[in-house]
Amino acid sequence: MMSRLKARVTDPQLLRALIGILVFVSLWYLFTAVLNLPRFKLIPNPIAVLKDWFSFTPASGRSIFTKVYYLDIAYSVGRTLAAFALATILGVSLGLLMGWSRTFYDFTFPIVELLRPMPPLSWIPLAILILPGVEIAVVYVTFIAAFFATVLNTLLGVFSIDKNYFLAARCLGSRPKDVFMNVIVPGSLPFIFTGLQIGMGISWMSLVAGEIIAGKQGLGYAIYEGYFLYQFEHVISYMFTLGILGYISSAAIRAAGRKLMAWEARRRGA
Amino acid sequence: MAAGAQNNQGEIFIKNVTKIYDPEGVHVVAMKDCSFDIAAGEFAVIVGPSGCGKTTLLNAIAGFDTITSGEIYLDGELISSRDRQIKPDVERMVVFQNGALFPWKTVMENVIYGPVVQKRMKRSEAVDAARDMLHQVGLNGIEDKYPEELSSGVQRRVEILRALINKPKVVMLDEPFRGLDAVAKTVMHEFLMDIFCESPRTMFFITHDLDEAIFLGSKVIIMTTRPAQVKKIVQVDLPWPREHHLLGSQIYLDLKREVLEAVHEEAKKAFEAGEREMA
Amino acid sequence: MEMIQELRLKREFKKVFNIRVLRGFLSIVMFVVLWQLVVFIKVPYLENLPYPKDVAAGAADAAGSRTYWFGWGISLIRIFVGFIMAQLIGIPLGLAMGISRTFKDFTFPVFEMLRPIPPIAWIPLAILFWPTRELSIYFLVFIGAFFIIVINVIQGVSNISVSLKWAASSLGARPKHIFWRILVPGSLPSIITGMTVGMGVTWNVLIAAEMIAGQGGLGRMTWEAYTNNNIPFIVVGMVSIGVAGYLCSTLVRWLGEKAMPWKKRF
Amino acid sequence: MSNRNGEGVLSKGDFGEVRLEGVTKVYEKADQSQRVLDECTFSVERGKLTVLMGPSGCGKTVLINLVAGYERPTSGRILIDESPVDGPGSDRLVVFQETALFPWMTVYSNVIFGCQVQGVSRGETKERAGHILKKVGLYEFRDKYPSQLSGGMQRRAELARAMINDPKIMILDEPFRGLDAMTRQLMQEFYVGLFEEIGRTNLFVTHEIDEAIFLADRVVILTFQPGKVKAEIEIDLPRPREFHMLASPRFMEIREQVIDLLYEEASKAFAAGSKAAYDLMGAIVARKGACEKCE
Repeated sequence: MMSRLKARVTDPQLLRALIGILVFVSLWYLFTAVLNLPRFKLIPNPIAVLKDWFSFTPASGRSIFTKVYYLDIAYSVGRTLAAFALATILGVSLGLLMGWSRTFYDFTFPIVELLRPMPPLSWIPLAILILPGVEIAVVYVTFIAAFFATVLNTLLGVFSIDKNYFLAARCLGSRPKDVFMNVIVPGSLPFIFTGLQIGMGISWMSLVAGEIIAGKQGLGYAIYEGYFLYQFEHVISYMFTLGILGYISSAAIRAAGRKLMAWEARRRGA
Repeated sequence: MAAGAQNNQGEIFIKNVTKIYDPEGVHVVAMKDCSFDIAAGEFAVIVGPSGCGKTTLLNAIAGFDTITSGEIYLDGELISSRDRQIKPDVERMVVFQNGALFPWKTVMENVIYGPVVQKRMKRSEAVDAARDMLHQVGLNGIEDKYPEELSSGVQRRVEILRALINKPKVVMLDEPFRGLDAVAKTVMHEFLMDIFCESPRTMFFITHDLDEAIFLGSKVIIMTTRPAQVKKIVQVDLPWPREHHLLGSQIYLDLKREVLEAVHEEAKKAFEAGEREMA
Repeated sequence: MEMIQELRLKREFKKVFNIRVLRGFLSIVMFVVLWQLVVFIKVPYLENLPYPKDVAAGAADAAGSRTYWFGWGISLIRIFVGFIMAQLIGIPLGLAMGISRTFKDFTFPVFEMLRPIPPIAWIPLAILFWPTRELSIYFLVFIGAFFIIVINVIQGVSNISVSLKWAASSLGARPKHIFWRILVPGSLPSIITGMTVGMGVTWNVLIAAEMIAGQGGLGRMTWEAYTNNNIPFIVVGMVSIGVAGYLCSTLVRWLGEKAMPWKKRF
Repeated sequence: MSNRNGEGVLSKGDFGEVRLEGVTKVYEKADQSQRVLDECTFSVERGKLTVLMGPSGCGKTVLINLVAGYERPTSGRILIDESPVDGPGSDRLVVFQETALFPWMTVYSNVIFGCQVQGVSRGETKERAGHILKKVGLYEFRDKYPSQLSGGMQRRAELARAMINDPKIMILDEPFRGLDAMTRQLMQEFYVGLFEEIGRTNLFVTHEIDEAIFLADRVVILTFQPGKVKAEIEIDLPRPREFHMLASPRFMEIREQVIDLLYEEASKAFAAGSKAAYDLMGAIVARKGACEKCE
């Protein structure tokens, strides 16, 4: 145990990573605070960002010790979760149905293909206009982003299942519903999780855009507000906050995937 | 179902079967006027060059695909013809070439899948039956493992057990031991031999390995290259249960030479045809 | 022989009356009918949608106006500048990170630190930093494609089987041969995948950037239609963006096919 | 580089000899070390085809990598014509398990790759390539990409790519793996014919018993972890080899002998708890039963 820890600490990779990050931060500091290069004048330096981020009395009013910071996070996370949950439930079931039934596929796939190339963000104006309330419009845009990725990957997942599993299941006396539960659902799980992973990434991006354009609260909105109020420190600290949240949510999906797909994890372990 | 009754079941007649594949307008005559019979409880081994339509027959008997003309009967019942495609069913069980154990189910869940999904046994009964079977062949202790944690030899044996627990009339095996090394193959042969001798049932076994074919089969059916027909049927009159020292005997060597020559001729033809097709 | 004849007839029949094409056609007709119906019977919220025929009229209007096509031009130029810059910088960077373990150790952590930040969150900073709005939009488009291409190139390089490199070196290849004739073509499939995915994200970013900060472009036009309450034109704008994005992705895929003739079987 | 007699481009007689002297390979992983090869000593004779066999995990592939020069032995020496191996070189060519044709080059570009990177003149390259492609029967397929060829053709293209460099030693790591049994048999016949025609020192790894005996002048059997030389068997079947020999009494006799040796190693693998354990345990039980019945 100790030796492993020691190996970790003396690992050149970790050292190099630290050096890499240090160089990046130093350059940032050098350009903004020391050299004051022309285009960098307005960009806050890393120390100012950190100070503001971890201050008890931030100039911008938003730091890890203020309630409003967590309120912003809560708004954004709440919207993303709601949209993502909806996209997962609808997207996975639609994808599975499309993969299961040829007829259903023939009828629905053209419509999916018709709507899919439209970037989720191009829905914003229409969503604000016709949906009741801005809140629902933002959630809708976030939902659309994850939805198509999920449908498509689920469908791919069903198509990726080895034909022999279907034949074997029928040989063993399965009815269609048994095939669905015992072959289609577990067989497409790996792809479904890839889809969720991708969908989550696009969701966050669309959420930020939605909040900037139409939102009233949330991280994206606060970033844009910071820009107008000349509080550039919290623009940057919020960007990193978004990065961290994005990272955590995709890690959570990975963890859930491992949990649900024990057979995959064990294979890798073996 | 009594063991005695089984022995009289699983008789297959294949009559003038022709199969034409017709993808995108290039018709391929995979099989033409192919006829042979397999008696109940017989271990029939089919050998022949790749793409000679062995799998065509398997698909037709299993009910996965249709044939273009001809008839196939199982115990006097027409199961496949131009207008008839029987549904896949537990009485005609298939063990697939690359293995089709469900990777997302443990060994136990895989083996009991058939009886439970057919509602033929209660879950607990099926578990007991499966445990007995695994125990009998020395595979206890792996019930809770996933297939991909096991060596491919064990996977194949589990898959054969998953088929047998349903007590099918016919077991069809499509090159089940492909890719195993020599040692593992020998084990599989012993395993299959034990199972077959204990309760003989009709076997439809496709392979490329001639030693395997002669060692296991009560008759070896050699197919021609496309369009496939029966080239030769070699009766293997070696005593049951077969044992390994047979492999050196003169009668075995004579059989092997006979099969080898017939197969080699067809393999060469198939090879040359393949090269021509690709050019 | 007659059997073959019969099969051929069956196939011809299928070609003309292909049930699957028919169903596809039907589903799109149904979609339009449903749309019409939803507006007609005033389903709550959806009643604000324009009728399909209004959208068609809007589209006809747009097709005749110069500003509309001008918008296409502006958006396409923005996409191409940002996208191509991302490839020019991202591909060499990815190759370097894929080939040199040391270089990757130093740079990858910084890269991973910035990658999860949604491209759109860069908008304020981009406007601050770049002297013109146009440049900051190029930059955002660039960010949208950059991280994806780098990740894909790294993966592409690491997916090349070691036996190919060994085979080359045992045939006498020196490092420059291995680089140009093994590593570059070997990572091409992943590069194309990265470009395809990046193209999708890029359009998404561009639309947001144009709505928030842009002058002109399809995204801006759609947004202005919203501020003018010209609902049919919002839909026209959305469809135009969809078509433009689709064309760009098709172009990338076509380039991929041209660049990788070995991927085509027969 | 090549003496141009009637054969054209493939040299005759200038074959190498490989000698392994006490070759040991130990992998150090974190805090444990794994001994893969232990004091391996044998030689691959000049102009002969030596087959290396052993259970999975006996270090066959590692041994190949050492001889090819991709890795270095922990101790011991590998000599080629009395000079020690020092990195990969074009005097030895490796044909890999799964095909290592460059998928992005046509058959022709693949075959001439070695000549190109070594700076062989264009005219000579073209002549050699034409000759070799005809020899392996792929001349008409030279403008196809590997993915457009059948498995057997891919293996022949790979052999051609290796042979154009006129190596002193050919190293083949299960080159016919993954082909179906029929094609495999035909490829073995093709290769044995080629070998009997043009000679060359061959180190051939396989785990197919029939393939080993059919091709080899000598079979070297390695033990299970760590790999040591367990036995060397001279194969005295006459050359040229023909497929009929697969059914000859002598062939079956050698086959039994090899299987017996492999079983012993299999049982050790079982004791070591290898993943293939269940197969091997079954093997031992089956074997014992069979022997008891014989007696």
